[in-house]
Formats: sequence, C-alpha cells, structure tokens
Amino acid sequence: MRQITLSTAVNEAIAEEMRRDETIFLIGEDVAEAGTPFKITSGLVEEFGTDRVIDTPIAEPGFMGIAVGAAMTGSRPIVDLMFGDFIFLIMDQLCNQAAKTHYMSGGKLNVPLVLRTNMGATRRSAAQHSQSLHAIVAHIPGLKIAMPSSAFEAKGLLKTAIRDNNPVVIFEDKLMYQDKADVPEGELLIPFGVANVKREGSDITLVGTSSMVQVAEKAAEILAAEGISAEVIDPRTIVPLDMDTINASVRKTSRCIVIDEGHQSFGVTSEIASRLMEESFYHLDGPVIRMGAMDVPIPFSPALEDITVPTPEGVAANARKLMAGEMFNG
Amino acid sequence: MRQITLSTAVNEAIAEEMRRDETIFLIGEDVAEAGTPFKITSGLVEEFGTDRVIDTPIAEPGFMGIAVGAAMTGSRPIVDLMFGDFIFLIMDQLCNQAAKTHYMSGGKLNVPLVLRTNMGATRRSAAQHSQSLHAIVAHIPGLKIAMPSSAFEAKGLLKTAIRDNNPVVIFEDKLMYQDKADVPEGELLIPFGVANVKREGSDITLVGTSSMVQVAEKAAEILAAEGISAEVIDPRTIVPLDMDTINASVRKTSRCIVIDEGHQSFGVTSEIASRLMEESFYHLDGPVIRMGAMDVPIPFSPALEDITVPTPEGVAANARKLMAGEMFNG
Amino acid sequence: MTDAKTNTEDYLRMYRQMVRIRSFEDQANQLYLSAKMPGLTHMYSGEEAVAVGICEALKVTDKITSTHRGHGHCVAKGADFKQMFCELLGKEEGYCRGKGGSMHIADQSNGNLGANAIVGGSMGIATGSALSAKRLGRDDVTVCFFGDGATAQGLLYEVMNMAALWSLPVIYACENNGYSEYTRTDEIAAGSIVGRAEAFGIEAFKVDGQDVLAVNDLAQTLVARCRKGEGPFFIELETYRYHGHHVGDINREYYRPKDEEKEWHTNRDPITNFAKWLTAEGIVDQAELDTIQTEIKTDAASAVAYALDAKYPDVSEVDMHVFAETP
Amino acid sequence: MTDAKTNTEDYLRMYRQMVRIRSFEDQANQLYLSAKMPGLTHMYSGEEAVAVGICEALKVTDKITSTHRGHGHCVAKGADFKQMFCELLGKEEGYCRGKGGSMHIADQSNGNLGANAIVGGSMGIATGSALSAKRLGRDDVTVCFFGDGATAQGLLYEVMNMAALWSLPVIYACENNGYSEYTRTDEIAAGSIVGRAEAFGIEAFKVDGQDVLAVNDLAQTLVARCRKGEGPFFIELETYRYHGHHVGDINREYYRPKDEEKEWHTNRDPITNFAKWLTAEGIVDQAELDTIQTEIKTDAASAVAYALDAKYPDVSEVDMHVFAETP
Ligand SMILES: Cc1ncc(C[n+]2csc(CCOP(=O)(O)OP(=O)(O)O)c2C)c(N)n1
Ligand SMILES: Cc1ncc(C[n+]2csc(CCOP(=O)(O)OP(=O)(O)O)c2C)c(N)n1
Ligand SMILES: [Mg+2]
Ligand SMILES: [Mg+2]
Repeated sequence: MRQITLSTAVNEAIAEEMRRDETIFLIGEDVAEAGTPFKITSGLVEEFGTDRVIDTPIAEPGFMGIAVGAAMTGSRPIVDLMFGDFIFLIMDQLCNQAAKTHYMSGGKLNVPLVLRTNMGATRRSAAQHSQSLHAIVAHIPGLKIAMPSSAFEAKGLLKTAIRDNNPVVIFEDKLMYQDKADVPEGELLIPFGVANVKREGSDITLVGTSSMVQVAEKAAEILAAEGISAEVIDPRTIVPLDMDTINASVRKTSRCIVIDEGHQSFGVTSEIASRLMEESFYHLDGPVIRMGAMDVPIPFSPALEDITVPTPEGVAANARKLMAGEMFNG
Repeated sequence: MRQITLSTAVNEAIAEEMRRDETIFLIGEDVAEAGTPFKITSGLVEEFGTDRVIDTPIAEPGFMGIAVGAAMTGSRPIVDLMFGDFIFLIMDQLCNQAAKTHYMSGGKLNVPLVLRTNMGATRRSAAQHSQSLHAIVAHIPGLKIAMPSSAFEAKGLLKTAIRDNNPVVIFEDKLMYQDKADVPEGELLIPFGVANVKREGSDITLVGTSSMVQVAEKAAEILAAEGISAEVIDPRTIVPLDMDTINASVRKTSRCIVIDEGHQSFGVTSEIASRLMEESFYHLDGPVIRMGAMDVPIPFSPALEDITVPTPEGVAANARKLMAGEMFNG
Repeated sequence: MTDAKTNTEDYLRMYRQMVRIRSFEDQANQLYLSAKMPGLTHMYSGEEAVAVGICEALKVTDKITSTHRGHGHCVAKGADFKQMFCELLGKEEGYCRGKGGSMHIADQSNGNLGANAIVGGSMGIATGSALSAKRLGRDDVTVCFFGDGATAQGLLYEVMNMAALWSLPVIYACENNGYSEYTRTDEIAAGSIVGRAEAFGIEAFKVDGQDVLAVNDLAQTLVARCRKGEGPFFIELETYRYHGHHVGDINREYYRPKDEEKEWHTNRDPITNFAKWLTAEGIVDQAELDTIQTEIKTDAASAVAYALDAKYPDVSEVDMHVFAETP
Repeated sequence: MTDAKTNTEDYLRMYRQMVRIRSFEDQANQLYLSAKMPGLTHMYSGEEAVAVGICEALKVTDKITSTHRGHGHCVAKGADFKQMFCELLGKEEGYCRGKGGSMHIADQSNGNLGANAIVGGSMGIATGSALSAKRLGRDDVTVCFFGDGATAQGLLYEVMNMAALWSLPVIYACENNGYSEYTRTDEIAAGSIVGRAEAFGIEAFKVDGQDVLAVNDLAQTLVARCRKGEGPFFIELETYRYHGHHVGDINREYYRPKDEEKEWHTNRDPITNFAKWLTAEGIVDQAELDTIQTEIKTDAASAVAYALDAKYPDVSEVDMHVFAETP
C-alpha cells in the first residue's frame, strides 16, 4: 500500500471531505497561504479559496466562538489550533458552549465541529508548547476525543470526526507529523469507540494512546525477546472509550499497563486503570500500572525534557515487575 | 465551640489574613459593597477599603492575569471567581501562566495567589453554573487544590492557602455556604496534604471530597444501622493528596468507595481509585468503586438534576454490594 | 418619536410584543416569589423596546443570540408563552425539554440561538452565525444582544475585529441598562463604548432604548445594510432594568437610588410612552390598548397554569442529548 | 532625530545596547544553523531601537514583560550574555536553570518578568505588576511589550480597561513589525491600533521604532508621567524584523517581498542610522564605534563558548521548582 506522512493524511482527509461537503470550512491562524507552521494544510487554499480556508487574527477564543456559532447554523467548521497548549484559551467556548449546546437545547441545536490540535513533548518547545491536554477535555461531557496513533488513524478518524454531528477534538502528536504509514487512497472512515488490537499477546496488555502506541509496540518487542508476550491496544478514541476490547484483553492476560503522554495524575491512564479495576478486578493478577508524563511543567532543557515522558524501556521494566508479581508499593 | 457558617468562615479567614499582611488584596466581581452574590465578602471593603477589596469589570481572564502579575511582584492576591464554571475563561492565565511560572523561571519567580471559587449542583442553575471542575485543574502541575468540606476546613484551608507561596485553587461548595460548623476563634491553619479521618470504621472506607464527605457520613450511618462499619476520609486537599492515610485505611478495611461531585470520567475518583490500586492492590477484597457526577451537562430541570449527583443511598447500596462480594460487571 | 414602521398593524404588533414581555416577566417574578420556580431568573422588564424594536426589524430566518436576561429577546423573536414557561419550570414541553431553563432558553424555530449564562459567551456564536450566512450565501442577519457589563469581556473585541475584517452581517446590540449586577457602568467601563467599536472600524450608533420606534427605525436601516454586505454594525441602546439584577435582588438601595428607579418608571417607560404616542397620534384609542393588555395578561396566566400542570421530563432523559445522533 | 538623553555616556550606552542585541541574535542564529541550539527561536534583529529606547528610560526596579521574541528586551533590561546563552542552550547556569529556554527567559534581578510563549499572555501580568506597584506605594513603572499580532487577543482590551479605570503605571508597547508570523498586519487588524487604546480612555502615541532617540524621548516622558500617577499609556512602535518569524523561517517571499526587507535593512536600520547621527553630530567617531562593535562581538562569542561548555542541570532537577517552598 501507499505510504504517506501523518501530515499528508490530515491534509488529504480535509481535502476529501471539503470536496464532498460545501458546508465544511477550515479556520485558524496561518492555515491558508502558510499552510500552518507545520505545513499541514498547504495547498488547500489554492483548491478551496480563502472563503473556505480562513486565516484568522491571533484570537483563539474569538475564532473558536465563531466556529461554534457557524456550526450551530449550517456550517461544519474545522478549527485549527496551532498548539494544544492554546486549548486553555478556548476552554469556555469549547466546554461551556460547544460541549453543552446540544444538551442544553434539549437536542434542538447541534454543534458539528472538529477542533484539530496537537500534543507531545520532546521538541524542546518548553512548558507552553509541549503539553498533552486531552484528559481535561475528556472530562467534559459532550465532547468526543480522538487520538490518532499513525497516519492511517489520522486520516480515518479525522474523516469520521468531520461527519460527526458533535464537537470532536483531535489531538495529533506533533512529533509524528513526518512519520509515514500505509494509508489507502480514497475513502477511509474509522469508527469512533472501537479500539484497535495492534499486536496480539497473552501475558500482559499494554494500552497506549497516540505516540505511546509506538512506545508500547517497542516495549512489546523488547519483552518478546525475553519471552514475554505483550498485547498492544490502541483505543483510538478516548471518548467514546472501547472498554470491551480492553477488558477482553486484560481478562486474557491478567496484567495491564496504560501509557499516555498527558500528565499522569488526574489523567487518561487513571481513567482507564480505574475502569479496568471496576470492570475486570477479579481477573487481574496485579495492579494496572499507569505511565503518564511526569507531573511537572515540561522543561526546556533536553537533559530534563526527555525523562518526563514514558519510554519503551520504562514500560518493559514495569512489565517485567508485573510478570514477576513484584509488589508496587504494596 | 462557637458555630459559624461556611460563608462567615471564609470571610473571617480573609479578614484575619488581610490584617496580618498588607500585601494581601481581594479582587473580583462585586466583592466590595455587594460582598459577592453569595454575600461572602460583606464588610471587608468597609474595613480594608477599595484599595484592597477591588471590584473588577466582568473580565475574568483580565483580572486573573492581573492577579498573576501582582503575585509575581510582591502582592498576595485572593481572586474571587464568582462561579467555578468560569474557570474555563481563565485557564490560560491559571494553567499556562500561574502554574508554570515558578518552574519555568527555575525557581526565581513565585506566584503566591489564591483563587477562590465554587462547585456543586442541585441549585437549579443549569449547565453553566453548576459544574465541579476541580479535576481539570488538579491535572496541571504547579497548582494546589483544596476542597473544604465544612466551615472548619473552609477557614483553616483558606488561611493556609493565603500563606502558601504557590497558586492555590479552593473550591467551595456553594450549597454549603449557609451550613454551620464548630470553628475556633482566631488562628486556624489546616496543613495541606493531610487527610482527615472523619469517622472510624473497619469494614469499608468511604473517601469523599467537599460536600461528598457529608454524603459519605450519611451513608456510614445508614450502613451502621445494618452492622456495616464504614470509615470516612476527607482528603481536604487533592493536590497534594494524602495517599498515606487513604492507603492505611483501605489496608485495614480492604474495600473502598470514592465519592466526588465532579464528573466521574477522567475525574478525581479515577485518580484516587487508580492510585489505591497501584499502592494497595494486594490488600483489596474488591474493586475500588468510583462515584462521581454523571457524565452529562448538569440539567436545569429539578426532575433530572438531582439524579446526576451521588447520594447517601447510592453510596450505601454500592457498599452493600462490595461487602457481599458482588461482582461489578465482573 | 421618529416614524419607523408606518402602519397600524406594525405599531400594534410592537405594542403587543412589549406588553407580552412585560406580562411574561410579571408572571415569572410571581412564580419566583411564590417559590414555584426552580432557581433564579433575570427580568427584562423596562427594556422591552430594545428587544422589540430590533426583533421587529428581523425575519424569522434571521438569528439572534441572547443573554442571561433573555426572556425579552425570546418573546420578541416570536416564541410561545407555553413552551417558555414550561422551560422556566423545567418541564418536558419546554423549548429545551426543561434542560436549559431560563438562562439557556433557545428557540431554534424562530432563529433564537439561545440565552447564555456566560456573560459575553454568545458574542462568538453570533459572529459565527453571520459567517455561516455569508459563506453559505444566505441573506440572514444575526443580532448579538449583550449588556454594558459584557463589554468588559475581551471576546467582544476579538470577534468585532474579525467581523470588521470579513464584513460580516452581524449587529452588536449593547443593552446599556446602567448596571452590571450591583455595579454602575461608569465604574467598569473606561472610555467610550461606541468608540471602542469604531476603533475596530465598525460603524456605531447610540439610541434611546426606551423609544421603540427609534430603535426599530435604526434596526431596519442597519439590517437592510447588513443584507447588502455593509455590516457589521454596533448599537448602544440606553435602557433600564426595573427589577433587581435577578428576582432575588430586592434591597438594592446601596447601589441604586430609589429616585432613579422612579424616574425611569414614571417618565421613560417604553410601553407607557408608546401608548401615549399611539393614542396622541390617533392610531388607536386607550380602550383598544386596554383590551390588548387584558388579553395578553390572560394568555400569560393561562400559560403559567398550563406549565405548572405540565409534566417533568422522565428521568430517562437525563443522559439523552449529551451527543447528537450521527446518521 | 530628536534629542533625548543629552550626554555622550547615555548615547554610547544606547548604541552599545543595540549592538549587544544584534550580536546576541547573530550568535543565536548561528547556534540554530549549526544545530547546536535545542528548539527554535525568534530573532529581535532590526527592532533594537524599540527595546533599548524604552528600557533606557527605565530603572532596574522598573518591570517589563516580554514576548516570544524576547532576547532584545532581556538584553536591554540589563541581562548578562552568559546566563542568557546558557538558558538558550538549556544549561544549569541559565537564568532559569535551563527550564525556560528562549521563550521563557526571565531575569528577575533586572525586573524582567519573563518572555511568554502565549501571544498576549503577559498583558495581564504587566498590568498586575503595575497594580502591585501602585498598591504597595512603590514608584516603579511596568512596560508591557507585545506585537501587532497580539493586539487581536481580547485580553489586551480587558486589562487596558482596568488599567485605565484604576490609573495604573503601565505602558503598553506595541511593537508593530508589520507581520504576525506569515500574515501582514492589515489582514488581521481592523480599524486603528492606537485608536483602540484611545477608546478605552488611554493616551496613545505612534513613534518611529527605528529611531532610538525618538523612542527614548517619548519613553522618558511617559515613564515620568506614570510615576506621577498619570498612567496608563499606549505606544505603537513602527519597526521591522529582519529574520523570518523564527530562525527556521527561511523562504518567506510568499508573504514578504525581498524588496521590502532590503528597504528596511538599507535605509531604516536603527544601529546604522544612530551611528550616522552620532558621527555626524561629532559625538563619537567611527573608530570608536568600531571598537565597541568588536568588543561586543568578542564578548558574545566568548559567552557562547562558555555556554556550550557549561553543564546541563542534573536530572534530579526535573521535579524541582514545581512548587515554591513555603516557610
Ligand atoms: C463570565 C461571567 N462572569 C460573571 C457572571 C455573573 N453575572 C451574571 S449577569 C452579570 C452582570 C451582567 O451585566 P450586563 O452585561 O450589563 O447585563 P445586565 O445584567 O445588566 O442585563 C454578571 C456579572 C457570568 N454569568 N458570567
Ligand atoms: C496564544 C497564541 N497563539 C498563537 C501563537 C503562535 N504564534 C507565536 S508568535 C505568533 C505571531 C505573533 O505576532 P506578533 O504579536 O506581531 O509578534 P512578532 O512575532 O511579530 O514579534 C504566533 C501566531 C502563540 N504562541 N500563542
Ligand atoms: Mg447592564
Ligand atoms: Mg508582529
């Protein structure tokens, strides 16, 4: 199959959907001629014009609010938020407005919009350009949250998001924009709420989100060499969350590590771990281990930044401990 | 001992601290003559003047930013955010600026400020005035989070917060402002990160935050009548979180329910439950059960709103199940 | 008063709509005082000429966004009493099935995109609605209602900047009632409110918000210009709220003198003054107006009775409408 | 050029500071191009007269807030090369122990409250700093630097409103370099930038940001007036960035013509023009200026060498400084 980068996959998804549906437009800072700083939307303005590929001033709350209003009145906006960290600027429009409008109106108003943004550290971008903030929006009912783990998912989840009648937030890992994967030409729709078993295994389940799927896969290889068979699961969307697939795996392996690049505390790993406990407690041989980013603002210095995020070696080490039945602070 | 309302306790804490330290000022909407819509700060402007009790325009991001800058330059602001739901408006100033400044400056700049706000549903205030959003700020390193469960804690935690050299967010339950409790006159400082065992018990641990402490206590009484001995723990602060006390209790009882009024998914109950699993897995007789608010925007209708939050009866029902060793989706 | 709509039917509809708002609010206030209404609510009484003057210049396909003080906008844009009272009481037949309540009442069928409990929260929504209209080639205009207090929210300047850059068909209607909660406007607004809009290159106007014909006249002109692509516009409407900030705000002398309230009631009531003009001009006689008043009051009372009797949503509705269906 | 500081020592310090900024940036750019610098950075080259003209009007106790394009402000406010380069390279001896990097460089010892990677993110901070000064009876003034692009952020209007209402000693300094990232200012700013400040009742000025004496002259006047309680003020400084938006923005013809760049380089360089004036007025001769240039370049180069050799923070520092100690 043809291989394309995650960046191209996103571009393709947007272009295909915009060709299909006139009501879709793209809005954000420097999305037109500049094609965003990551060059993700390059070429779109040439095809669709400035009427549908709209450069905004640096006013995130403003253009997010505008997108919400446009979505309520017949448009399907795709909002480009240049860095995931800027989500803090638009929380009111996203969480008080977009997320609640359908419910508050008793089902009469819809907000079909997609907020595309990014996540991921180790780019030497320091504390305000490196955060992975998906957990906080996942906490707010009314938002769906997708986390593509490769170009394939980036395309398929984005196309599904654009057709969804709800506000959907997609977090792309900015370190993966140039990573290639097999992506079929043409139509590709990946349903929300269906986890993907990336690798089968029988001894331990590794649940990873976004780039942590790769970390989990690398850990699985390290472990395989040691005779430990790890199953790797990518939930693909964390809202809705496919607990069936995760539970089934854990009931088979009896052990689980959850890996996510958001801060560990009050994060995604806690949610998955605690749901596993509630739903599969009697099948577990040991605690579900959470591995998130350290609970520190992301430091600039390369000497510090790299140790804040989970690594394959760290995952493998915890897996060995779990296999050996070692207590965790027990 | 003297009994005062939670509202009076907050007022007293602010007044005492402002008398002690000239650098403290109070800032927010209608905090001066009006004393806030909840009449919490009444009388302060008369004592301290408009120079230290500062009414602002309706510009939450603006006055939060001003507080951050003031805190960096020798002042100790107490920010009054009228409804906890408005925290979405100030997330950038709180989470990108206040929370990270000390770390990003390598320890050279401090942001000693207190953000007082509230939480709690069942007041018929609908989806934008009823949220309990403490989990999302707890996810951000650099913020301390206090959740007073009575007038006593309200006073003692607030005074500690004001003296802390970090940004502290206090969530007061707005349904409890008129509730009275024993509060000593004069100095009362409750240390952060020290949980309070509200009631001792041996069969099951109920961890509750804020008003859910009362819910847990009422559940404990229901259970006591049935011969089940419940221990009730109030963490008081969720960042820092006193896992020692919680672990010790659970190692004794082997069962635990965590109750919190934030949405259940990706919330506080998930964090405590998953930490318990990691740290006390081998002592647990059954899964730690989470009880948060339903994952729905808070509905206005009284017929719907009341069923979105945990109740003593609901807690007791889950406790019985746990005691009986019933599987939860197991 | 200036001449706007020039036939009796239009005049009477405006009169009727103002009276409908007043009657609605009187009933809502009673519901609160008799502890029959869940929560609090914010009365529009005194400001009727603003909503009516503007909404009478709009078509049903035009959009509005409203505020926490939103009953007036909702009625003026064409909403029905029964569904409104049902909403205020949290009943299933309410415009939002009881899920929104007073602060989130919306009436999508008439283009009311909803009240908002976040001050300034709908400024982006209104501007986005205008962008939709322009992009999709519709000729609808959106009016964004907000208070003087809301002018402190930075969002307004962000969206006005974009509306101006993109020539969007939106009218920002600032209802300056002199107060935000318990604070006078001059304590929270530096400089000039219309001047701020002008600095963003937006044509801005100030109008007596108690004069329904003056408001309607201006609104008609600006709506027509918006449809021709000459938007956006900004209007500051000088008005007054008769009640407290919300129904529970009874003792308000510490922030607002009784004399001032009396002055507005006595000399600047939009309904009384319009009635005087209508009778003075010989358009209708007092008896006719009295009949209208009585009719509407009866209507309001029976809508209240209906709503009080109506049923609450079934508890199974609690987790319905979190997400919209996607076919 | 207008006359501001009137003695040779002051002139030379301004000259020196501008050259220091230019040299710093040349080194930083080299570090990037030779892949020795982690991440990206934004060059201040071309805008030196803005930071220097303003900061030379300030005392060490006065405060500034800075931006993502912050090296110039940092140097101008008195920072040291070694600690700055160490910070840019993530070393322990950096101003922020390597934790902040270019986008968060702060120098609290000289009153620099820090660069900010959120466009507009420091507007509240600057205003709060001014509130602190006023409340605590200090006479310090705060200057808030930000770009033309940042004027789109609503936060600016929120804090200007409060600064005006409360007469705070803050100066909003808008560095209008004609672009925000890859977009021309006229595409993102409707109306008038100074007009917006004026609409909030703030006295606003426009000045040639390439003329260090003009900038300094205005800054001295406004700083003095701020100290007397006559603030706030707003200045729009017309300037230009020589490099791309960041060091990696090399091919920029699609948004900015080469001719335009050349015009600014050739005719509006703040250092060259100031040097011309200094020599024409007979204040110094070219040789002296050359010596200064050489000295500073050597300084910068040796600071870079020092920083390259300096050690990284120990890994144990990673969770240090999340929270400040409370005694
Ligand atoms: C973001 C936000 N801040 C504060 C409030 C609380 N609040 C509700 S109404 C109001 C006053 C609004 O004043 P104005 O905009 O003048 O409208 P009015 O009530 O006078 O119609 C305030 C402060 C809110 N609902 N939302
Ligand atoms: C809130 C926010 N939005 C967007 C960005 C990305 N960004 C960084 S600098 C910049 C342009 C800023 O333009 P301007 O304020 O004119 O400053 P200049 O770079 O020209 O000095 C943008 C959009 C950001 N850092 N923060
Ligand atoms: Mg008002
Ligand atoms: Mg610029």
